[in-house]
Amino acid sequence: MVDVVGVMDILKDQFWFSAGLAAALIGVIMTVVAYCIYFERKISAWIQDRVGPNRVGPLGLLQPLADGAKFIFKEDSIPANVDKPLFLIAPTVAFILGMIGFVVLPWGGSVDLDGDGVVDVVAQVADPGIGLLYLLGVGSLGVYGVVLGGWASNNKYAVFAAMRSTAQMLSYEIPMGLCIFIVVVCVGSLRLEDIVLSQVGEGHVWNIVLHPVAFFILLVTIFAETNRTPFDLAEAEQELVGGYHTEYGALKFGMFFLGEYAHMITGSAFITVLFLGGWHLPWVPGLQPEDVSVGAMFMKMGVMGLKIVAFLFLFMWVRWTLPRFRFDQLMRLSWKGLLPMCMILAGYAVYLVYVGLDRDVYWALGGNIVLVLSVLVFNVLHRPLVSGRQANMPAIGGRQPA
Amino acid sequence: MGGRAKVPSGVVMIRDEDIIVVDEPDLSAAERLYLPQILGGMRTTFRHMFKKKITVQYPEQKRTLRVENYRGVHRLNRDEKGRVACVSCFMCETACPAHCIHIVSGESPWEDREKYPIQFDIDELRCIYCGMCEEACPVDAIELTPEYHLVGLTREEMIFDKEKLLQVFDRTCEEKPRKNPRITGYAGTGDRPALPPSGGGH
Amino acid sequence: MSNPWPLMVYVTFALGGLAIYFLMPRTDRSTRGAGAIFGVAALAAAMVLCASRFLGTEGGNVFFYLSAVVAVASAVKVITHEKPVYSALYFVLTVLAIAPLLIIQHAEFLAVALVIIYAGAILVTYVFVIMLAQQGGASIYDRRARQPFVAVFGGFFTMALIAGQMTVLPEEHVVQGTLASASAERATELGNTAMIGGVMMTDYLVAFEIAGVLLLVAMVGAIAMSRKRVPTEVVRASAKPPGQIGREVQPF
Amino acid sequence: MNDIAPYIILGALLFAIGVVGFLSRRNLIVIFLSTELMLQGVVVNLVAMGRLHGQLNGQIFALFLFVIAAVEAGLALGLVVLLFRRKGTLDADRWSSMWG
Repeated sequence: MVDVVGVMDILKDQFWFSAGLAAALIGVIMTVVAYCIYFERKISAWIQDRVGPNRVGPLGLLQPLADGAKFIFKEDSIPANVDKPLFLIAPTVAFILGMIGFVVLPWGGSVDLDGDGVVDVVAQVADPGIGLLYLLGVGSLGVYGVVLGGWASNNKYAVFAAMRSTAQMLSYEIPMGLCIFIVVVCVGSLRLEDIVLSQVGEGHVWNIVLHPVAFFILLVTIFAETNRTPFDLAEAEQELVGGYHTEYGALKFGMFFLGEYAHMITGSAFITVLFLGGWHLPWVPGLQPEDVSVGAMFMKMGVMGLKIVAFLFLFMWVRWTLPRFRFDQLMRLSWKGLLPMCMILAGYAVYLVYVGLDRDVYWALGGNIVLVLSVLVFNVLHRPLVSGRQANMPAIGGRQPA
Repeated sequence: MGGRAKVPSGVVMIRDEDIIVVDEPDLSAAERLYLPQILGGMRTTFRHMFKKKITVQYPEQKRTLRVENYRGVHRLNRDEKGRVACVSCFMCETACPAHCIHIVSGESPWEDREKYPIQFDIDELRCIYCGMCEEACPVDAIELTPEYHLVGLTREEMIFDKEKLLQVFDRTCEEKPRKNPRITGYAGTGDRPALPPSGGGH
Repeated sequence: MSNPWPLMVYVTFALGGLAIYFLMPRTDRSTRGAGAIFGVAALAAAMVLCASRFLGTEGGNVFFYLSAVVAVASAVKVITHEKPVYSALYFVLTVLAIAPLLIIQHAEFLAVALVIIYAGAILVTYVFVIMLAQQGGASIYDRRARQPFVAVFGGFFTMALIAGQMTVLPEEHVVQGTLASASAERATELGNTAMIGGVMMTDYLVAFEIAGVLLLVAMVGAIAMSRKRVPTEVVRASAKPPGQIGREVQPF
Repeated sequence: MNDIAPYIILGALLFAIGVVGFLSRRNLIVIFLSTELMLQGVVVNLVAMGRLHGQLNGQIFALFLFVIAAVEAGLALGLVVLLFRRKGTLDADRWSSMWG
């Protein structure tokens, strides 16, 4: 028998609690990532009126195990003339950068483990004052996995993919940063737990109600940052064979794969914390910051997980619906579409904070609506944000069909 | 050199007046914003998620085939007396575009024909299942069956000899009876009536 | 000279200089071993130097040594590696090793800003340009350094003098940690970011605006520069000498 | 007692390494990387000295250094790309004459 009281005493120390949470998170997230691949295939199948993987285990639920075994036991070949050290490091970098973002995410708020009314620990692996910037930094490093893999492969298609990916990530980091800036300005803190708490409680609403446009733009940029369709130009099969991982196989390809899904989970959790109240649901007892019991912690973790899963579903749904952007459209969307909108929004948010109306739903939401309407009007009057034709091409003047 | 570049024979030049230049249609305001279109697309895919799946779960479920013209594994037909119907005329071997049929003929032990196949091999891995052999056969002795479950562990195993092809007939003659057993004329007066040429039941 | 400190600093820097001298790329690779030995010796000497001044009080000692060793070693790799891509990537490692050093000193915001700006933006741009300009391995001009001895002497001699003299402070001039710990307390109370923001928006407002204008000008300049087309004749006239560009592919 | 001497030594080492790289490498891109390395040494020193005085000015200066570094990277790399297009090489020695 494990001495429950003794374990509780150890867990009351934040360090050991964090260690336990980190260990649990690694296990859970590896499982979720593996099942993401399963559900990606399932959802693609459902959308295409198919059934999807259903052979390994009941409903195909053991498919991730089979996939994993396949990745491990396949021949691990290294092509001639690749840059060997970088070729080996690249998948590791992609995978690790996908995984280390989880440590700062707030999973369940404050917890009182022994029920004596005193908050013992925070259900978070680490709670730095700069958690948001940490996530941003990890995200901005994410491009290295793609770049190294593409460059080291000594394959021109892989290099194209790497260069596309670099330009894409640099471009979309700017609107992303501005969207985050809007939240930070309103909340006044970079701690993720503070950001959650600011959306919780009497008279507070989730940030998505205040700044829906920023939420939407952040969603778009996360699609771009995680290299998901419609922004998956780094692995455009029709143009670039397999993109940056053309030369990769077996376990190394598997790590790229897992890294992409881990990145998606981080992105979903990120947007959940920033705009959807993290572990909070309004009017549900047990999901309020005052509830600090262990049961409430698990409920909060469950709610957070459900929100993340909803976003993952959205990622997959969009992937199997939308076609890919062309590269000039991608760039124009970022620089001429999202960036000006973000700058206007950021300026407006700063103004609201200055006059003290940043928590006022009517003002914040009203400004957003006005912005969307003006963009609509502008769009009707002027050249579209994303056009079907390249901007600099001469107009086609030709004979019409006889 | 001067003059017109010589056009190689066989190359069709596209004349200017044949080229049709088409301008892209202008997008409407809603289309330019992209979002309504995206949402429409997502609605479509979402609806498809709950539609009836059209996939056939193969080993458990099987598609119903049109047995009269499905082109699967070959068989060598037997006549009424259970002998191989082939008269070893080499028409099928000649007609085969993939050269997968190999016949060794010998003098027939039976009175109603001169030759019969001592050996009759079909390489099922080489075959392209075009059905030319069936068309070519003057006595309708070789036919393609609706059997498509064709697997093997070695290449040798996939070369079907006479016995194996006759076994295929035994397996499938219920499902797809022989098209016209009387066509050859040598069969004499069998007690089975001729079947209509369109063939079979299911 | 009674105080042995400056001498110790000079010896450390001399060892480091020798290490770099022997590690610099040159046609003869046999000096690498000597360079590595000198490098390890220099790092050991530097660690002894640091240990004599820490006096075992700082909580971040282990992290300091780890990060500092990684930072210096990868910095050496930046300037001695023959392939520019590796140089850039080792620079990323340097940046990632310096970030913990800033965190130890309660400069969290700066640490993350360093990672985001340097590793996430600047170095990505470098890697991008290297991929554009120099696909493949080391070229001739990467394999041979230009007058490494003079460079090493100039760099390390100057810095040894400055560092040696700058850190010889009489005991009473060393701030006894009061201000530093006070700043740490304030930082935990208010948050490093908020404090930096406060100072930046009050005392340094003009400088902040000027920095913004500088960035804008740089952006306009970079765009104007890179949009310029080079006439094809110029490119043709400067035909590349054979063997300088491009990867040397080993025959199978 | 918190002493900043180790940080100054570290900063000086980084700066010295940067100087050596700047003076003796011939690849334009590596030369610019070396200048960034020098800036890193300066950042370490600035933060340490700011802590010594219990002020934030050092950190603010370091932030401005980042701005300079970003500006330098943008302009310098733009120049490098332009130069590379003209001569097809990154060798700084081939640009010793100013009319290229």
